[in-house]
Amino acid sequence: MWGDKAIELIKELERSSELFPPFDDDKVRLILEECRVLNQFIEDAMSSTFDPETNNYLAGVKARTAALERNKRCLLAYQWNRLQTLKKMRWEFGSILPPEIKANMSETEVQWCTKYSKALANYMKNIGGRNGLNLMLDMQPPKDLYIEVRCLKEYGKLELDSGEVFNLSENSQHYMPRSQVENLIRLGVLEHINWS
Amino acid sequence: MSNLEDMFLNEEEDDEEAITAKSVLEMITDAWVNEKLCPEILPNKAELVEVMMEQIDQMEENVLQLQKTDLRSIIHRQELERIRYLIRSYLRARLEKIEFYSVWVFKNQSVLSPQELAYLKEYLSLSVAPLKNLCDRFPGPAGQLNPKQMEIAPDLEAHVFAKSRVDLPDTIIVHDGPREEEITVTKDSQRIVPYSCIRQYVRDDRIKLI
Amino acid sequence: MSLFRKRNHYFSLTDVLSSQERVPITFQVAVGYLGELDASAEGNILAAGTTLELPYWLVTSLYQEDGVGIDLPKQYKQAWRDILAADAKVVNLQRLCKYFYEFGKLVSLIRVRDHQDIIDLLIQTLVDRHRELTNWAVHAIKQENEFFEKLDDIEQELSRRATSAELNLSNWLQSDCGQIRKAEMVQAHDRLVSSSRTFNT
Amino acid sequence: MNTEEIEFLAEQEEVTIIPKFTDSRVVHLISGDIGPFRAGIPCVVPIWVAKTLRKKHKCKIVAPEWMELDLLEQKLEEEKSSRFFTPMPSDHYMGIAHLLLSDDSDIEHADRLRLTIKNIWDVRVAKARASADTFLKGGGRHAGIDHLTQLEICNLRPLLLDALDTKHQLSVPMENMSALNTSAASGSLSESFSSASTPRRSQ
Repeated sequence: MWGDKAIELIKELERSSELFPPFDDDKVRLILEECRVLNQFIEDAMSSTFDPETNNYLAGVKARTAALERNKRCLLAYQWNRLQTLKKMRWEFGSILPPEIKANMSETEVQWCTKYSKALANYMKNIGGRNGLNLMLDMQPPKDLYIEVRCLKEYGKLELDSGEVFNLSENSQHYMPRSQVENLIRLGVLEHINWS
Repeated sequence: MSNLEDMFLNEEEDDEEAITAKSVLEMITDAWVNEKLCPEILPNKAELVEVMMEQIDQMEENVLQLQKTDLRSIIHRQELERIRYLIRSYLRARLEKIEFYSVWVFKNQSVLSPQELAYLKEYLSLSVAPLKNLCDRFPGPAGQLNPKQMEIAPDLEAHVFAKSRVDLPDTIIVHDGPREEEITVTKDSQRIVPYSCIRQYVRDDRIKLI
Repeated sequence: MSLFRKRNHYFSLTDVLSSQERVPITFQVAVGYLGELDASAEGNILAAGTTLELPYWLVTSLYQEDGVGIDLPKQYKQAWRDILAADAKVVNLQRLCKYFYEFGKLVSLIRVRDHQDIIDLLIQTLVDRHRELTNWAVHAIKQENEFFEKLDDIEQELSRRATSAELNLSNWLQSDCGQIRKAEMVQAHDRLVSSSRTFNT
Repeated sequence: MNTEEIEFLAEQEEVTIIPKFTDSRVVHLISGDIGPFRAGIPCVVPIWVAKTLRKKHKCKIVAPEWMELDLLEQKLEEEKSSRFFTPMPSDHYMGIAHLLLSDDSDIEHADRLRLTIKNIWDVRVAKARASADTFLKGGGRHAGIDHLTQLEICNLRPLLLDALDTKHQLSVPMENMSALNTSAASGSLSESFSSASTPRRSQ
């Protein structure tokens, strides 16, 4: 039935247990093929003679037009919702996405991510006085200036704005400025411990 | 520069009318809460944010003069972090709406700051591209993006919790199907109302969202 | 963002899915070029008297044609109206129709004479079930999912929102709030990656 | 808004402390001046400052006037017996209680105070939920909610507003729901047909 593949595409996205399922180019192509057939009918009908008795194609054209619009809506909704997810990921993972997720992106989506990052960077550079304002920080209201953290995975050296260097080795614990480790906590490198 | 800035810089000369850093901070705090709770994006407060960011930069320099362990330094730095959070969270709340309602906001762009407008334009063009790519692969007349369809408008009929800062001179009118109800709004009164019927008052800061 | 706005726009998955629900449609006269819609049709003509259940979006393109009539989907007919009026709380809406409210609203648009009855049914059902939903959502943390699974899609989202506000509050009351946490998606990703590793070994 | 954000607002409320140190200089914060501090002499600061000073053992925090057992128990009774929400001593009573009445609080009877305040909260929230339900059942699109505090509203918001919005949207004639998908979008084609052929049955 018309539109069945399109709705499968939408359900795939809705039901996926993955954060970002692979772009289903095969299905997209099948849907576009269906559209081609639908459109062909409409074009043929428009150029043939209309006879209310023997050649009444009106209902057929209307239904196919609806199916074309439906397929288009599903395809666009598929892409749009994937972009929304990518956007959210940019805010949560930062500019470097995990390889498992990158592998599922289409070429267009890879490019989109780069452009989105650039647009954000441009905006953040131009707000908040001299140095710009990084909106990716302070995702929660701040409490203390310094916090205790435990390192969950080997990270290596981290140099603070002050020039002080910390060696973040697995299971090491540190007392560090909140503003400079918030990102690493959100990424799961550090864990915030003994908060109050 | 803006009037606001003039007033701000002249604060010592004219105490009565002066806008102090403290009151700017209060206005930003209110703007933050409103923006978080409002279905649509509100007129920007970029002037206030700019003034406050200058204050922050200045204060940051002053704090550098103090010993890091000095109690005063700690309190100042903590305050700077709090204000920076406030501004970031406020601008993020706006950014989220700018992105989601992009087409609609573009048509109502007077509420944006120049930087926000520049961002919106960039965002619109980069977001349309992948959708347009798909449409280009479409046969026939359906292969066009319909801007009307792409437009997501904020739900102005959404209900909100509101508190009035003043006695409103006029009653507000709540439409409920064929019925119309008039409400007199007094200072500090709180209600649940559809956003649409207090919209103008939220935009001009006579009513705040809670 | 209001729940309504989140779920109702051109790109919304829930809106796409609710307009996929099926409506009974009858062709009293033979219609050409629509044979594809009926597996048992001969050639491309839909025979007079054919009754099909077609997706809503397709029905809207045909229902105003001469000789075409639509029927109410069963969940909005008198029998179900009576059941819902008697005790809406016990009905498994998820099973009856996953998008009971949103699809109902759509159907009301193409059944002008039933319009008000359907709207009244939807509103009454929503209101009748709301108290229960509230109670459940507020105590969801310690309950099993049996109730949740009986909710229609919008009710589920409503109660998820309420539950998460309640959880946010109870965490705060237990002073569990000042902690800076791993980002939501990072957490979900790490969980997926680690579970797939366990699976592979 | 979530609980943490409302707590952030509560932290800006003022509280009296008794400093354990002396510093005659005024601290010019952007949010207003604080100090000078004299050991043993009460002074008023924002709660976030009080918390920081206290962590460094530089002060004791004094309970706000309203944070008094007898008063609060009276308030609890009043709240129970009133059909409406009674005015609270502070718009951030719950947040302030939470911030000041931690386990190692300076304030006497912290446990009992906390419990009483939680009881008041519970009575109010139960009342709010019940009236939300009545409101939803009764119809109408507006209601007075004087004296409800921000945190209470925050708790009520998803339960009430989402349901109210949904109910309203079900009842209004649809202009913008997914009609987009079909008739409106295919309008261009079908319109070109309507003039050429069979009259369409009107609704």
